[in-house]
Amino acid sequence: MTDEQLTAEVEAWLAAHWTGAEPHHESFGRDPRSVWLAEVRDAGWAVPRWPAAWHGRDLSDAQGRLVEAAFARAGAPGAGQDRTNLWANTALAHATGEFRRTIVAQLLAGEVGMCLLYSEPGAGSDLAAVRTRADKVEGGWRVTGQKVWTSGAAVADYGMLIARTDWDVPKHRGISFFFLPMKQDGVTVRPLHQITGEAHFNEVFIDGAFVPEDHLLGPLNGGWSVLQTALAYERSVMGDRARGPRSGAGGAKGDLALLALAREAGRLDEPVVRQQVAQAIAWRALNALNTRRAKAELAQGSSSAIMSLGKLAMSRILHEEARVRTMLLRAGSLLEGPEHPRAEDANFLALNAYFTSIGGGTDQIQRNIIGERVLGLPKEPEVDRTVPFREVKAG
Amino acid sequence: MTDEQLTAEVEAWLAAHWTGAEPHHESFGRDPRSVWLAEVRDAGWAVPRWPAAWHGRDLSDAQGRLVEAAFARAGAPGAGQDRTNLWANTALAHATGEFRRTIVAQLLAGEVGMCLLYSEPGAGSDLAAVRTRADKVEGGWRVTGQKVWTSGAAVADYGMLIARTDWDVPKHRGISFFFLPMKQDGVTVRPLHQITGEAHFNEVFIDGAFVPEDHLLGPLNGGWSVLQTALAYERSVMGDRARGPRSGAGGAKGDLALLALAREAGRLDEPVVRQQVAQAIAWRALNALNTRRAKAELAQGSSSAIMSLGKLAMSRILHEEARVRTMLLRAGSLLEGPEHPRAEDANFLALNAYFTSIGGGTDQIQRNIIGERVLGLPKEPEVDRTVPFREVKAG
Amino acid sequence: MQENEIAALVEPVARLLADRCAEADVRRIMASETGHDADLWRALAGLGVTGLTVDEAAGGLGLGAVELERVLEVAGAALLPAPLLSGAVAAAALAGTGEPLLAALAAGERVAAVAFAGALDWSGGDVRVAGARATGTARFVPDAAVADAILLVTGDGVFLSEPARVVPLPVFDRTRRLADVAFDAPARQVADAAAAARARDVALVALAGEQAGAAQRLLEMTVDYARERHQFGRAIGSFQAVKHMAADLLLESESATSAARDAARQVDEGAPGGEAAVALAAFACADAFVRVAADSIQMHGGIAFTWEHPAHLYLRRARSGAQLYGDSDWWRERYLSALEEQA
Amino acid sequence: MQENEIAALVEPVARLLADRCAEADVRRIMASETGHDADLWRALAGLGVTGLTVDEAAGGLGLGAVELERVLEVAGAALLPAPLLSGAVAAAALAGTGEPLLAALAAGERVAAVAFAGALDWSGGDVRVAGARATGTARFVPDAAVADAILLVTGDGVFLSEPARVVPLPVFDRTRRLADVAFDAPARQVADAAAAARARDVALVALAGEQAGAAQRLLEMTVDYARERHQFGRAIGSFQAVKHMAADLLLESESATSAARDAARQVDEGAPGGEAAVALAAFACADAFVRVAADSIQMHGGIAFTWEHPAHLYLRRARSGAQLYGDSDWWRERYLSALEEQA
Repeated sequence: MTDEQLTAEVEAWLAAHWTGAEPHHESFGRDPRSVWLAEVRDAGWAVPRWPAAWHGRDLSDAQGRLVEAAFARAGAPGAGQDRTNLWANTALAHATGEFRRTIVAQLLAGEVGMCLLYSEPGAGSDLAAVRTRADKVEGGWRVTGQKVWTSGAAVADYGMLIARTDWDVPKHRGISFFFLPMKQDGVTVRPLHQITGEAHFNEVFIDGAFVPEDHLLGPLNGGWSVLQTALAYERSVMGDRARGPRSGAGGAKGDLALLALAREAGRLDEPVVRQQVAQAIAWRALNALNTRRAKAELAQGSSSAIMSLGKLAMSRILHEEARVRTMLLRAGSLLEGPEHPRAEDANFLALNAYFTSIGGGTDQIQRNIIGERVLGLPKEPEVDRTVPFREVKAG
Repeated sequence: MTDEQLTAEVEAWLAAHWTGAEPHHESFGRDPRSVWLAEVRDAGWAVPRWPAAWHGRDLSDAQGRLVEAAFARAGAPGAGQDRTNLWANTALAHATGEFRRTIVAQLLAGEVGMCLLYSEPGAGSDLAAVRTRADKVEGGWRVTGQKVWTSGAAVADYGMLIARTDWDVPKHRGISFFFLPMKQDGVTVRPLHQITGEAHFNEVFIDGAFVPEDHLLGPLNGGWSVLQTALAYERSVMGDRARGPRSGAGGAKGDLALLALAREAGRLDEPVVRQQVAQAIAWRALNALNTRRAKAELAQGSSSAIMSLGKLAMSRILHEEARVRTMLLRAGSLLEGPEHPRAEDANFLALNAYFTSIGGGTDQIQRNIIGERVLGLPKEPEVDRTVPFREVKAG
Repeated sequence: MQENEIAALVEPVARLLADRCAEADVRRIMASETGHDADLWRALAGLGVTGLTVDEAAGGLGLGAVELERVLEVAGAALLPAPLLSGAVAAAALAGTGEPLLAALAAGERVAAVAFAGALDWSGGDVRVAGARATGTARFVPDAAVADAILLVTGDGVFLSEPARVVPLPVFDRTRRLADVAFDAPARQVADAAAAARARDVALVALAGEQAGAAQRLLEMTVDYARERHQFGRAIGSFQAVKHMAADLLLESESATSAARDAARQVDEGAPGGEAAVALAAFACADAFVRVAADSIQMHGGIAFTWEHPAHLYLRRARSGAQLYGDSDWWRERYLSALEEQA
Repeated sequence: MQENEIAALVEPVARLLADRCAEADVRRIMASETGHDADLWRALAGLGVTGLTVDEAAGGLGLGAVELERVLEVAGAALLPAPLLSGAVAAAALAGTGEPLLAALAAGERVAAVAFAGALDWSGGDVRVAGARATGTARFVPDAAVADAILLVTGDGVFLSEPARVVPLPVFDRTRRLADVAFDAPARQVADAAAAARARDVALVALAGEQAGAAQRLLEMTVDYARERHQFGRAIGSFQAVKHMAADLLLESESATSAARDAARQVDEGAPGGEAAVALAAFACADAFVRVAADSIQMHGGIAFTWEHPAHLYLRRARSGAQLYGDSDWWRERYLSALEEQA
C-alpha cells in the first residue's frame, strides 16, 4: 500500500466514523470515550504497527505516523497507542495466555484504569530494593507492602506492581512484575500530600492482596527487566511533564513569560534584572534547540546523546525560573493564594521544581545515567550487586 | 617561672644576642642565617616546648607563645619551630639513634635543605598508591621511581620520601618513610613547568639511589602513619599559601582590591559589576570571619569544624576573584606581560587558582574530608583497601 | 557576655523549644488562625526571653545584639512561630525611653510589632509621619495582627500611633504572619533617629541569627538522614553527590553563623565597620539559608517532597526571610557602598 | 547542505588537522614569532577551506554560515592557529563585490584581517571613517600582523584602507595573535551596511562554532582521561564528583553546539529571529567553553596544572574568545533587547 493510499483509507474511515466528538448519543451505560476507542481499536488504527492478530495492521513506523497524522488532523483520539500506551505495550510484551488477550484489548479501549506500584518509602532512587513481598499461594500470590508516589491509584483497576518473590538472591534477581487488581480488600489507597499542599499522588497500603497466577508478567523473578522496558517509556516523556504556573495568569506564554513579568513588575530597565532574565530565557531556549537537534539526529537514524540531557536541563531551568520570578517580585513573593497570583506562581514553581529534579530519578541519578550510558564512564562499585537481598542494608 | 619572668629572660637574651640582623660579620664560610639559628637553638628558644634533652625548655604551649611573641617584637627569626618546623618535628617524632640527634640539630639551625617526595604521576590524590620502590640491600635500601610536585628539590640535602617496601600487602600497609639523601648519583631533578609558565616545582627521577639503614623514619612498612602526621602540618597552613597578583600592582591591598580595580576600570557605577564585586569581597570577608571564629573556638578548647573549610572556601574565592577581574577588564584581559599588569594579574590568578583547588588535595578530596571527618558521613566503599597492592589498578 | 555565659543563657531556651516547639507544635500553630500560641509565649516570658533586650530598669535582662542573635539562632532552628524578633526590635527602638510598653514587653504581657517606614522601608509601603500625624500603609509587617502596639520606625525616629486598620495577609511562610498596617492618626515620637537606626540594625541581626540557626539545624537533620537512609546497599551520605553537597552547605551555614555573630558584635560595639557587617550578614545569611533549604530537599529526595516532611517548612521560612527586610541584591549594593565609604 | 554533505565537507579538514595540527604543531606555531604557519595555510587552501565562504565566481566554494560553522567546530577542536575565521569574515564582508582580494583569499594566496569599528566595535577602539578617510586605532584585531589586507567593518559599511601601523600585542592565548591597527589614510568603501552587519554575524557564528567544537573535543579528552586514570583502585570517572561534572559539561557543550548551529542557520536564512539567535550563540558558546575548559582542568587534577598538558591551551583560548567580540554580559543584554523587539 502506498502512503497516499493509506492516508486515503484512514481519512475515509474517519469521515465515516468520527463525528468530531466521542459518540455520546449511542453509549448508554458505557464510557463514551471507551466506545470510541474500541471502534478505533477494532478498525486497526489504535496500534497500526502491531500484528493483525493483535488489533494491528503490521505497518512500518513511518506509515504508523501517517495514521496518527490523519487522526490528529481530524482531532480524533486513539491512534498510535503502539507508540504511547505504556500499559498496553507492557501487557503485549510480557503478559501471557487469555489474560494477555483480554487485558490488551481493554487497555487499548481505555476500559480499565491503571496505576504504577513501583516506589516504596525504602526504595526510591533504588527501585531494586523493594520490600513489598509476593508470597506464593494456591492459584496465585498474596502481596503485602507499601507503595508511594502512585498517581490515579484511587480509580485504578490494576496496578503495575514490582514485588519481591525471592529474598535469597541478589536484589535484581528476586523481583517479579504483576498486574495487581486494585479493587479488592487488602488494597488501601490514601492521598499523599505534596510539598505544594496538593495531593496528586497516593500511598498504597497492600495487606495480603491476591494476584491470580496469570497476572504475572514475564518470568517469575524476572521482573527487573520487565520494569526496565516500562521505565524506558516513562523517561522518554518525563521532560514534557513539568508543569507551568498554577495561576494561569502568567501573561505572555512560554519562553518569554519572565520578560513579561519583569516588565509588569516595572523592573525591565534594571541591568541586574535584565542579565538574570536573559540567562533564564536562554537556558530554556537552549534546551529547545537541543531537543530539536536530537529529533533531527534521530530522524537521520543516528542515535542522539542529547536526548538524555533534557530532564537535567529542565530541572535547572525550572529552579532558576522560580528564583528569577521571586527576585522580580521581591517582598511581593511573601504572599500566596488566589488573590496574589504572581506570588502564588513563584512559590508554587519554586516548590514544584523538585517534581522534576527529584521525581523519576533525581538529578544525581540522572547525572549517573548520562555519565555511564552516554559518556561511557565506569559505574561505581556496587556493594549490593551480588549479595542476597536479605543481607542488604536498605531503607 | 612566671610569664613575666620568662618574657624578661627572653628579652634579656635577645638584647644580648640579637643585633637587628643575622650576624653577617662573624660568619665567614657559614650561612649567617644558620649561625644565628644555631644560637637560638642552643639557647633553647627554637623549640621551647620540647624537652631540654632536645634543645627545648619543657615550656607549656602558652609560654611557648610568649617566647615567640618576644622574638616577633624584636624581629628575630628562629623561635617556635616546635610549632612550625615540619622537618624537625617529623624527625624528632620518628627518627632514631644517632641520625635523629644529628638531623634534628641541623634542621633547627636550617643547615640542611629539605624537600617532599610524596606525589607521583600515578599517585596524586591517592598517595597510598605510590609505586616508587625501596628494595632492601646491604646497609640500607635502593630506591627507584619518580616523584612530582616537589619544591626546592634542586637545592635540598634530603627529601622526605614515601616508597613501597612491600608489594604483597594492601596499599597502606606496604609503605615506608625515609630521609633520602638528594645529593647522590641516582637522583635527577628537573624543573616542572606549571600552567602559568613558571617552574616552582620539580620532577625528581630516582634510579637506584641509596638510603642508609638509619634514615628510615618510623617502622618498616609503617610509613603511612608517619605521612599522616606530616600532612597534618601541611594542611594547617595550606589556606595561607594562596598567592596574590603577580604584578604587585593591585592597587588597594587585600579585601578591597576588586573595589579599587572596578573604580580604576571606570565601572564601579554599573549595577551588574557592583553585585559581582560585592559578592566576591563578601566571600573573602566571610572566610576571614570563619577563621577568626575558628581560632576563638580553638582558644576556648573546643575543637572547631570550621578550620577544615578554609581551603575549600579559598578555592572558591580565588576562582571567583579571577573571574571578576576578567569581567572588569573585558577585552583588556586578552593581553599579558609586564606592560599589561592588570591583564597579567587576572590571567595569572585565573590559572594559579588551581594551585589551591587541586594542590594539596583537590576540592573534591577536601569535600570528602569535610563530609567524613567533620560531618561524620560514611566513607565510600574502598575497593583497594584489602587487596595486595600488586593487584590494584593504579596510575 | 563570655561564651560560657551565653551558653548558659541559650541552653534553657533550647530545652524549652525542644519540649514546646517541636515540629508538631509548629504545625499546630501554623494551622491556627492567628499563628500565635499564647501559652508558648508565656513560657518564653518565664525564661526572660521576651525581655532579653529590654532595659533592666523596665524589668528586662538588658542584653545586647550579641545575646539576642544567639537566642534567635535557637529560635530559628526550631522555626519558632512567635513575635520574638518583633519584640526585640521594639525593645531596641524604645531602649532608654522609659516607655511603659517596655515593662509589659519584658513581662510578656503585651506583644509589639514594628513597621519600618520612610527611609527604612524595604517593602513598598507609603507611610509618612508629618505634623505629628502618621498616614499611609506599611506593608508586610510581621506579627502586626497579634500585636498590642505597633511602633513606626522611620529614618527620623521611632513613633507610636494607633493603626487605622490591620489587614492580615495570606502568607507563604505560615510560621511568620504578616499584615498590612494602615495609619491615619496622631503619631507620638518616642525615640530619635539613632534609636531608629539601631532598631533597624537589631532587626537585621536578629533575622540573620534566625537564618543561621535554621540553616545549621536543617543541615544537621539532613546529614543525619544521609547517614541513615540506605539506597543501593549504602548510606546515601556515602555517595559523593550527597556528601559534597553537605560539605558545601557546611561552608554556607558556618559562614552565615560567623556573619550573624560578627554583625551582632559590631552593632553592640558601635564599631565603624558596623554598617558593612550588618549588610553582609543580611545577604549572606539569607542566601545561605535559602541554599541550605533548597539543597536539603534535593538531598532527601522524594520524602522531602511531601507535606508531612518538615524540610519545606524551612524552605518557606528561608524564602520569606530573604525578602522580609530587603532582598540580597539590595543588601549587596549597601555592603559595597559601605565599603566604599570606608575605603 | 544536507547533513551527509556537510560530513563529507568536514571530514577531510578533520583529517588534515589531525595530521598537521596536532598538539605539537599548535605548540610550535604558538612559539613562532608570527604565530602563523604558511605551509599549513597552503594545505588548508588545498582543501578549499580558505575559500569556503568566498563567492564561487571568485573561485571559492560559495558556502554559507552553516557550513562555515561546522568547519570551525573542527578548527576549534584542534585549536587551529590560522587566520581562518578572519578570512571567512572578510569573504562575507566582500561577498558579491567582485573585489580582486576575494580570489586571492580563496586561493590562500593572501591573508585578510577584519577590524570592527564604529557601531560594531566591542573593544574600545576609536577608528572613524569620514570624508573617505580612516583615522584612529582599532584594538585587538585578530591576525592583523600576518594579514596582507585589513578590512574596516563599521555600522556604515565595509572599507579598505592602508593601515598606518600594525602593533602586535603580547597575548594570553598565543594561538590567536592580536594587534592594534592604526589608520590614517584614504578609505575606500567596498560594501554596504548590510554586508557589514552580515560580516559581524558571520564573525560571531564562526567564533561560536570554534568554541562549541573546542568544548566538545576537550570534554572528550577529559572523559577519556577519567576512564583511564585510576586513583583509589578505581577509574576516577567512576567517582560521582568527576562523573557528575562530566554530565553537566556535556549539557554545556551540547547546548553550545545547538546554539552555534542554530545561529548559523538563521544567519543564512536571514530569519527574523536571527539577531537573538546570534546573540544567544555568542554568550552561550563563550560561557560553555570557559566552563568546560575550567572544569576540565579540575577534573584532570595535577597533570593539567602543568605547562606540558594541553588543557591550559584550551582555557587560554576559551578565556580569550570570551572577550574578543564583546563579552557575555554584553551579548545577554543584546539578546534580551532582541527578544523585546520580537515580543
